[in-house]
Amino acid sequence: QCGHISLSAPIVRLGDPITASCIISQNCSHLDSESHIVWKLEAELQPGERQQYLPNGTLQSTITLPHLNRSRALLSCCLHWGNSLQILDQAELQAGYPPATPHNLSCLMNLTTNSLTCQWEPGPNNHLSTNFTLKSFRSRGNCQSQEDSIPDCVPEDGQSHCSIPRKHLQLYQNMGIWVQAKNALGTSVSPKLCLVPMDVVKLEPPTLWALGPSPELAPPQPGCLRLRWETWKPSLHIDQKCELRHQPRLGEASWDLVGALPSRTLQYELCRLRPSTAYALQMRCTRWRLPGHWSNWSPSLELTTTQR
Amino acid sequence: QCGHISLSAPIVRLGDPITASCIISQNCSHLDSESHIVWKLEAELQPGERQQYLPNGTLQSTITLPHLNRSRALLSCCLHWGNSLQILDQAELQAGYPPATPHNLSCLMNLTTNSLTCQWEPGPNNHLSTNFTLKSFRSRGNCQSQEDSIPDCVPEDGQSHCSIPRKHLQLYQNMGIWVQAKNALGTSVSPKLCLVPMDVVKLEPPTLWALGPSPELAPPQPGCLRLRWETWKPSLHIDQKCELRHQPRLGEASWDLVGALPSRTLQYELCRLRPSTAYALQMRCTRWRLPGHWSNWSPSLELTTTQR
Amino acid sequence: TPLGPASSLPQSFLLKCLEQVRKIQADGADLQERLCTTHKLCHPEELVLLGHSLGIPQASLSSCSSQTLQLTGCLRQLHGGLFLFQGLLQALAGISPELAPTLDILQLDVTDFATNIWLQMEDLGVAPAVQPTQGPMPTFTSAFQRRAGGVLVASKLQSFLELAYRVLRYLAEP
Repeated sequence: QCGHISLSAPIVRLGDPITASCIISQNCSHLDSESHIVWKLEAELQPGERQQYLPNGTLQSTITLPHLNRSRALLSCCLHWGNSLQILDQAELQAGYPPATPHNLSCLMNLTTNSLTCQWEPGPNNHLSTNFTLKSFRSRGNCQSQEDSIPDCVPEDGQSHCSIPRKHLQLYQNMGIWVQAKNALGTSVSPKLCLVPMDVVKLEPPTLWALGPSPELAPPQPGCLRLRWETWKPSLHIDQKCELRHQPRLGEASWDLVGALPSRTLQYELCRLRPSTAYALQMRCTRWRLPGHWSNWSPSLELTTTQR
Repeated sequence: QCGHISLSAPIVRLGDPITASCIISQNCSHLDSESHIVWKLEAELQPGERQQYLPNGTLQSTITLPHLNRSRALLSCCLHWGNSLQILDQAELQAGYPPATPHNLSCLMNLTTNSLTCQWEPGPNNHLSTNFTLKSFRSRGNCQSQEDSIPDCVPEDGQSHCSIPRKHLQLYQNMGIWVQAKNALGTSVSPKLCLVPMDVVKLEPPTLWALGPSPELAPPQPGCLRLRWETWKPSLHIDQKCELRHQPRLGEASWDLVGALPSRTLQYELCRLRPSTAYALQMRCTRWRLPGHWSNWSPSLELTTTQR
Repeated sequence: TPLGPASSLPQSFLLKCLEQVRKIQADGADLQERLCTTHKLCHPEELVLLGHSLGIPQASLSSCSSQTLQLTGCLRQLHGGLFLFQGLLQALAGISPELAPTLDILQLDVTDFATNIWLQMEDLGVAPAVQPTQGPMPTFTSAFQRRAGGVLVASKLQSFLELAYRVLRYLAEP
């Protein structure tokens, strides 16, 4: 090799010094006592190199850049030759920070994809290629002891979420979950979550339907509305309680809430409303008496109460 | 095995007969002289079976369905047991036709994906799982002799097109190409194409630009328009000739054509048009003097001629 | 038997060759541009010393100069040069993920062009008896050397193609 750069470290912390040495061998055949190695960082010449001839006739130059302030920079080892500056080797300098601690780790059990999806915030850019891995294990108690481990979940490039497939999950057992971030300058781990997949199910809202007039039913009272609802199909096996909120479509009135409703009813009558007024109704549900998250509010069902 | 069906052929031509035999072994332990094997095709009982006891005590029944008219049907071998009919084995019968000859095979060389994309019409549905394969080879002459073969191109499921990647192509040499269709009842091959990839390049239309007024140029004559154009960037290395067509935007006048234009010009003046009239201009190009296909017409460039 | 000047070369062959040269020139320019933007290696003049130590062979087109045009010799040198560049481009494999697709297309187009010339020589009965074999190729021992090699090879290829284009244009003139 005509010229070869070796670095004190391929990657340093941003602002730290970095030392490089370049050795130019005899087979460059153009070496003479006047030969002088010149260093360039990107396009700027760098002063301060120390040059010496080694016993075997090779020429060595060493330079220390006191503060590497760029996350990427190209360092060239050059030699004056004729009236040109010949590049003999180049090295890519990298600088950055160890990974910040990933935070805001949260997980939801998705009943349609049957996977536990966790997301986190990676923290500020550390300028280096950083691998995030979602690690987890199954545990009997409150995640103090590890029963058996679960394969690492590796997110797609640059993504801050990962989904653990159903086959690695025991839906009703505790799991310890955390995120590890690793780059050339270090490793950091997020605080650990301890959760039971079924307790973090992401419920979709129930579906509301208006109840049309029907022979078996007496017409609704003035100021009353008849409707029915059904929880989200993939969650039919989960006992839930629901909340209904309603507000007149026009005007500024706030939502009124009717709590603790069953997760399914064939016919419900909502009364003490203003007659012949258009109302917007929404419902949400949560797993109940077992722990769970509230679903979002359903889209509005618009019904109008009958005249007095 | 309690019961086992064996078929004369797993797949037959639609309407052909099919013979099945079912053997019920001793370990079904409920066999006695009154035992009687019953055949069901989907849900319908099938008469006409011939039953016999084999020397080793197993019971065998054979049935021939004269015309299998369904492309898919489930044949069940059953036994009366108490007052129920017990299913002991099932076989899926399949019927269809040998593949029709694929036709209308055509290919285009795509300069952006750098692949030769061929498409064909598979012919009528033959009710059976049919594999299509695009086969090709390189040839010196007019595809009579095969130089070296090219790996089969297997289209995605159900697709009737396939793309041969650049690395398998010699863009300026003859290639023999055909489609093979194969299913359980036979194989058919399309007529063979013999082509040179570069002669079937799919050119995108050129791009037209209006030439704005500029100090170096005298203003255009009344009834004239100034424009320039450039061929599609990935085809800049291909010598082409182009055609320009124009028509007044309003009214029913048909297109007027200006032929044999160069593939690029920095400035072109189109005259003998009606003054102060809005015109739509379109251009297309083709590889020229070497063989090639015309591109589609470009989108319209709308220009208005100056007053008299 | 040496060939007379243009008389014996089919017009379509010459037009195809010109088209292929223009394509390879475009591929080569694309590679040079990417080497410059991605790796800041923009000037072959800065890499002459390295080129000497790497020992990148030179392709000659002496039989193609207009004064001493010798068609059979010219076609053979054209093929020989392209064959040499095939080897050099192959030696650059692993240049860098960003450049690999460009290098692949360049290599395929150079190989196609070399094949066309060989087949035409065979058709004219002037092809060498034996297919050429690749001589010693430079070994690029680092990512930097492959990129610097890429700059040097691309620049030599452009000069080679410039000469080839001139002689092919001359041969194609009616």
